[in-house]
Amino acid sequence: MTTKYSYFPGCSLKGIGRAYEESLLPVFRALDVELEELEDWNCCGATAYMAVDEVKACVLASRNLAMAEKLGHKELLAPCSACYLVLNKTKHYLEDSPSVRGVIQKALAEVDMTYSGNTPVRHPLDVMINNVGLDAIKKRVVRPLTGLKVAPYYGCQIVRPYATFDDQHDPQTMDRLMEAIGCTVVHYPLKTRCCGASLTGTLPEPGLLCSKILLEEALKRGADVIATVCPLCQFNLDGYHHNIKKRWGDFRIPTVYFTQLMGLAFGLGERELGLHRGFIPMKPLPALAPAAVGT
Amino acid sequence: MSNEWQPRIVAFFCNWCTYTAADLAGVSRLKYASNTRVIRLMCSGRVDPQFILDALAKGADAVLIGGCHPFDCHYAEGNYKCLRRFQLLKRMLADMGIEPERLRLEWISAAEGEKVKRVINEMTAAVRALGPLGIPQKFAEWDKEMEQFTAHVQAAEALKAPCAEHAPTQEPAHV
Amino acid sequence: MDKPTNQNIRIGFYVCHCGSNIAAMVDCPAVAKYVETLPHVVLSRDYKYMCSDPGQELIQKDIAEHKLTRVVVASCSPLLHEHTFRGAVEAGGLNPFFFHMVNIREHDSWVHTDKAEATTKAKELAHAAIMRVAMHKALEVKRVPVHPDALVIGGGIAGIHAAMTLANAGKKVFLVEREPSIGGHMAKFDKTFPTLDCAACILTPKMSEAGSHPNITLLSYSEVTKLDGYVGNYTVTVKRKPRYIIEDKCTGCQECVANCVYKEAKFPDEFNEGLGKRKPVYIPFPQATPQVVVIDPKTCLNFRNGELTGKCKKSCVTACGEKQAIDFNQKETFLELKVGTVIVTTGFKAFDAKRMPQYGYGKFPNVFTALEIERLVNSSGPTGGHVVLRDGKTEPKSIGIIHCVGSRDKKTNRWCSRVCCMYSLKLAHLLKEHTGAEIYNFYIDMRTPGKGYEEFYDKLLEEGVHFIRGRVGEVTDWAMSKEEMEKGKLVIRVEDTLAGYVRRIPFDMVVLATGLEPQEDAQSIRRMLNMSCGTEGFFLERHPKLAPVSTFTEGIFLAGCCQGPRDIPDSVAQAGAAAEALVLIDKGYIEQEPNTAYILDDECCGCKSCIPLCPYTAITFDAAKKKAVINEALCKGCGTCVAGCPSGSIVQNLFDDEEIFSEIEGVLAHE
Amino acid sequence: MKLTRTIKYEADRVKGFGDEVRSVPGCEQLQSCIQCGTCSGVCPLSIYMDYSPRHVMALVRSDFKNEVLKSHTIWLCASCYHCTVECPRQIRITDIMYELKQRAIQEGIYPRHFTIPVLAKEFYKMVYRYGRVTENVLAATMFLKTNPMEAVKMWRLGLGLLLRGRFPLVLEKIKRRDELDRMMKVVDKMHIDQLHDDQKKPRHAVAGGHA
Repeated sequence: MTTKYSYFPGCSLKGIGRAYEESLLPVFRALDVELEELEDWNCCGATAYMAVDEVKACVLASRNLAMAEKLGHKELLAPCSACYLVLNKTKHYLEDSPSVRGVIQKALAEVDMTYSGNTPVRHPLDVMINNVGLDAIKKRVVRPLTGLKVAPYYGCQIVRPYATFDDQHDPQTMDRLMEAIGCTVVHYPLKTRCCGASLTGTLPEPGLLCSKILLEEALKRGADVIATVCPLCQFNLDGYHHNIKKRWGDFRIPTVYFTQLMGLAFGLGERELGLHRGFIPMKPLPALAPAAVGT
Repeated sequence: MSNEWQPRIVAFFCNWCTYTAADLAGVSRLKYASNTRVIRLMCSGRVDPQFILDALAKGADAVLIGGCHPFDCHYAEGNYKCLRRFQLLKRMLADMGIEPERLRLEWISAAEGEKVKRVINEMTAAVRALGPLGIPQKFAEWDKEMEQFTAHVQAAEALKAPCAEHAPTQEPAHV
Repeated sequence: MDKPTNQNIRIGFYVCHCGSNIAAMVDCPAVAKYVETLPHVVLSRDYKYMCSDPGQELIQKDIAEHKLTRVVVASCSPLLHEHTFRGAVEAGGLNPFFFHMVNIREHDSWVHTDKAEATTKAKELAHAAIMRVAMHKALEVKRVPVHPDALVIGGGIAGIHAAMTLANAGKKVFLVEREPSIGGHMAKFDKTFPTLDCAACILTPKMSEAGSHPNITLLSYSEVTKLDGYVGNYTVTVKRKPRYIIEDKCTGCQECVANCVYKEAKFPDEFNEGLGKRKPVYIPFPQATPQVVVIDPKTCLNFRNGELTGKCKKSCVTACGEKQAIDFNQKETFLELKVGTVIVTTGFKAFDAKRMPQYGYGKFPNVFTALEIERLVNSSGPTGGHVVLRDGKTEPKSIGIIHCVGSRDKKTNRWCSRVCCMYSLKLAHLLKEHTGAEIYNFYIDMRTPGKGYEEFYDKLLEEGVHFIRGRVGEVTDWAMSKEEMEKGKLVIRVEDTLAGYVRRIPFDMVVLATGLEPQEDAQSIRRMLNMSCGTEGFFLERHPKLAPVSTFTEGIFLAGCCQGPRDIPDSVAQAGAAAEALVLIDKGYIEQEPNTAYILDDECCGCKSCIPLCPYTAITFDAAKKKAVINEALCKGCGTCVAGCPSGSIVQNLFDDEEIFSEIEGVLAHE
Repeated sequence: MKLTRTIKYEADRVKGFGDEVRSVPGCEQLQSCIQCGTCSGVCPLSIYMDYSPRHVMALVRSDFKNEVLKSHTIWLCASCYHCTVECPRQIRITDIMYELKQRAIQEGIYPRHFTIPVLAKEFYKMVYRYGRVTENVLAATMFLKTNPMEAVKMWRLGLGLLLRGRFPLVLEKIKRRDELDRMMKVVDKMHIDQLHDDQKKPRHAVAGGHA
């Protein structure tokens, strides 16, 4: 039976993070989960916006939440970590702060919208593990990624500050998911360390160092690939290789979305999954080479 | 003190937990609304529903009962007995048209001075929003209505009297 | 002014300023003036300190001069001074129960901010008391005899000291300990701060003295499961867990241990925090008291899932020989004791370091807890005092000690555990002495308030131990690329708040100074003994300053860490609290509030509704008279039956209906 | 060698600043800070900060407004929430950092040509205009406003993105932009001082005010 979720892609998934959406949709389809994109969604109000006006950021997010509630599916899926956090944070503010709640409700009323707080915001990783289930995922695997050593990288904002579906210090959901599709998970102590986020674009030195530490440690732990859940993390780890090399040396390791790896295991094609959009390509895996080529 | 109307809340606190908690709130210098008057009992099980009705009848706007947490009653299970009576009484008060916010039962342990503050503040705000219960005034009004009615009937009787020789004798209208 | 006067009811009213505690927020003269107008009041005064001697004498003088028959004092909480004023009233020649107290400090002046409101409240509360006291009746204080024997629950240093104090005074004491040996946490320590006395040297003589004292019945490997009866006369049920050894027959020769079919000890040893190994039959530590072995059915071959299988060849029985001390058929037994007083010394539990995953305990082998280090530095410990890493051979060259693990943290325990700073200093000293390693202490605030403690800190500073003021962010096992020193080490990342740098420091060994928290089963003990707990779960004393070892139940006392974290000297000092139990035993009786209930025979219709309401089975039914009867000795005065009686024929002394109704009327009378 | 006096006089404090920050929803716990340094200990970016997060808490509490708002620290915070999660006093440090950033933008006292606040403002404006963000355009705008040379240096990355189809050439926008406009006007009208306390300045119309 098909399950339906409302889907909030967020700006990045239409731009630098296109490959995330390109792999997310078919993987969910393969698992009989349908995602219905919110009509006319707007920016979630993420990090940079919050630095200007936190209340307005919450108002922005609330418009999306209100539209999701109206759409009628029980839950809203937000794949980008920043969107996931801001939408959840807004929900918390609505519950905890009467003053913020007052402003949001007034602003929504202005455009004939309401939000009663009933639509939970979920991350695809959470849904994969807790709703779809590892068994269903294993059943769908046609080409186990045996031998592929993955460093699971969760980043910050899906476990902090609201650890809703995984442990805050040592999250395990992606580890289990990667094992389910046949990968070998390497011990990666930096799995929740910050990637540098938007700093990489604004203040290269500290931002790049954050990314470099992550890449270096993944290589040291013998990983072939880093799996991420966030478009910004993916961009930081994948896009700045050249800049990092200039400063600290060559730390070349591909970073892909966890959905791309799942797609590969499900037998989907590399192009179909947007794997060609990465700067550092994944080495072709012997196990999947014959099928992957030419699709 | 402002001249606006102040709610009056009568509280029955058990000696071991809630009264001690209120003492703790004092020792910790927590600040809360001054509308509650505490009557100390040994156990919340001693709270006779009549106390509550009496308090409301004598002008209280609300009644608060504080007892030990379940399993923690100094007398093993007095708090359960209190809870049972409370549930029944709550239904009865609802039938009488008294808002449920006017009667509250809280389990407050000796360590929860903070909770005493919270509960009293919440309750004061809730009762303030409801406005006065005013049962004594209502009693007075009813008495007045009765008197007027009696007077009215008597006046009518007096008028009828000359030609009412054969009318059946009437009971006096006093209640 | 005309007000009802009654020759028999002449009330004197006193409002106390309590210095400025009350007077600053309540207009005391105005309250006195208001009360003066109330019925039956013949005298109304305000006074600076009512509880002082002159204050009490004032009451006595007024009783005589003004022929007062009732007294009301508006001051602090009755839980604090009701007793004092009743005494004053009695000294003045009145029945002490012709007195009522109004709480205008804890319930009024301390919790309100508007003087007019607080004054109104004080007036209303006083009004209620005036109306109530008019209804008061003369009552007799109940005297309940106290059983002379005492029970001490928990055989740590506090329990041992308390038991010894009582026993030396000639009282019979039952000392119940749930582990196979008494000694508690202190037995595990190597040295004690700040004097660095060897813990065993000062503790073990006390242990064996307690074990052999003629007045002490030591019940080790036992737990108190039930406490029945009433104040001064408790019936205690003690569960004696089967140790499969007949205590009287065992001489502690340990032949059985030597001859166990397991030639090598292979099970984690509890006493050594799992760092050493023991056999299924073992003695917890060399100085264990009683000197009796114990058989662990979980590991003994003769058992399977707790059931006796008889499959082992039982070489231990053979080794024991004629003593015949081993009894595999031993079952759990229950013992009933009669005692009059109870001293609770159940101690603490060390914080579980796994609850702070960022410090890596359980994940990185070379992260240790402080208790583990106590065993490692101990010459009778698993390594003979040789400090090594978890691999059993490498000596650490650098050690980081993290303070406040699990303490001062809203997410775990909010309180300061009081002993960690000092024991961390002690461990730093011992570790340095044993290994010569570089030692770093990471602390938030250094707390050394005790005799000789600051001097000990000084000594450590001079010894060259490093101190970094900063709470450690994380302990990790990854190295920065350029930092050769970090390779293969545990790296601590911390802000050195005094130097002003964030630092990464590599260590061979990390020690977590775990805090103290209540025992896991503290709640069930608390319920069994009818005690209260603070929010943090430690047992609550009657008054933090004036009655720090008493509880709200007469005859039950507290000492040691079960009441809150404290160090050894404080625990022992507090265990002198046993002296308070002594006073009670010697006095021979406990005075009880005469707040029991009784039946008005004429009105009781014999409906029996009250009988199931009483949790103490104090109410019975007199079939001949067809009336309920209350046994005053069993009644504890809760009043639940009074509220439940449909015909209103039960009366509770001190809290009878008319007293409460007049109190209700009183608080609502003022407008 | 240039010497500077580091002493602070009472006049250097902006009295009430700490209380103001504390009155903002989410920042209430500030007062309970025990200066343990856990925040700095876990912060991945504290190594670049002029004041450590702990130090910022102390400065805010002591009303050193100018020092705080001029610091690099608030702009280096990448909102990873590590400090918030680990703080033993449950102070929401990240939220306090946001509040400080907002104030710095409001008062216009951040380092000139400092890219981060410019990015924040441009981000804000872009959302204001189109309802969504198109990252490459945003980045380009930001570099043009701060350091055009840097933009040139980024040619490799831009070209890479373009080749990989990650460089949209049309601006993303929403259809019913008027809805957002009306919602924001409501917020502006409600003035921030209703939200917090009376003394606080209105914080609306940042985009207009500083653009």
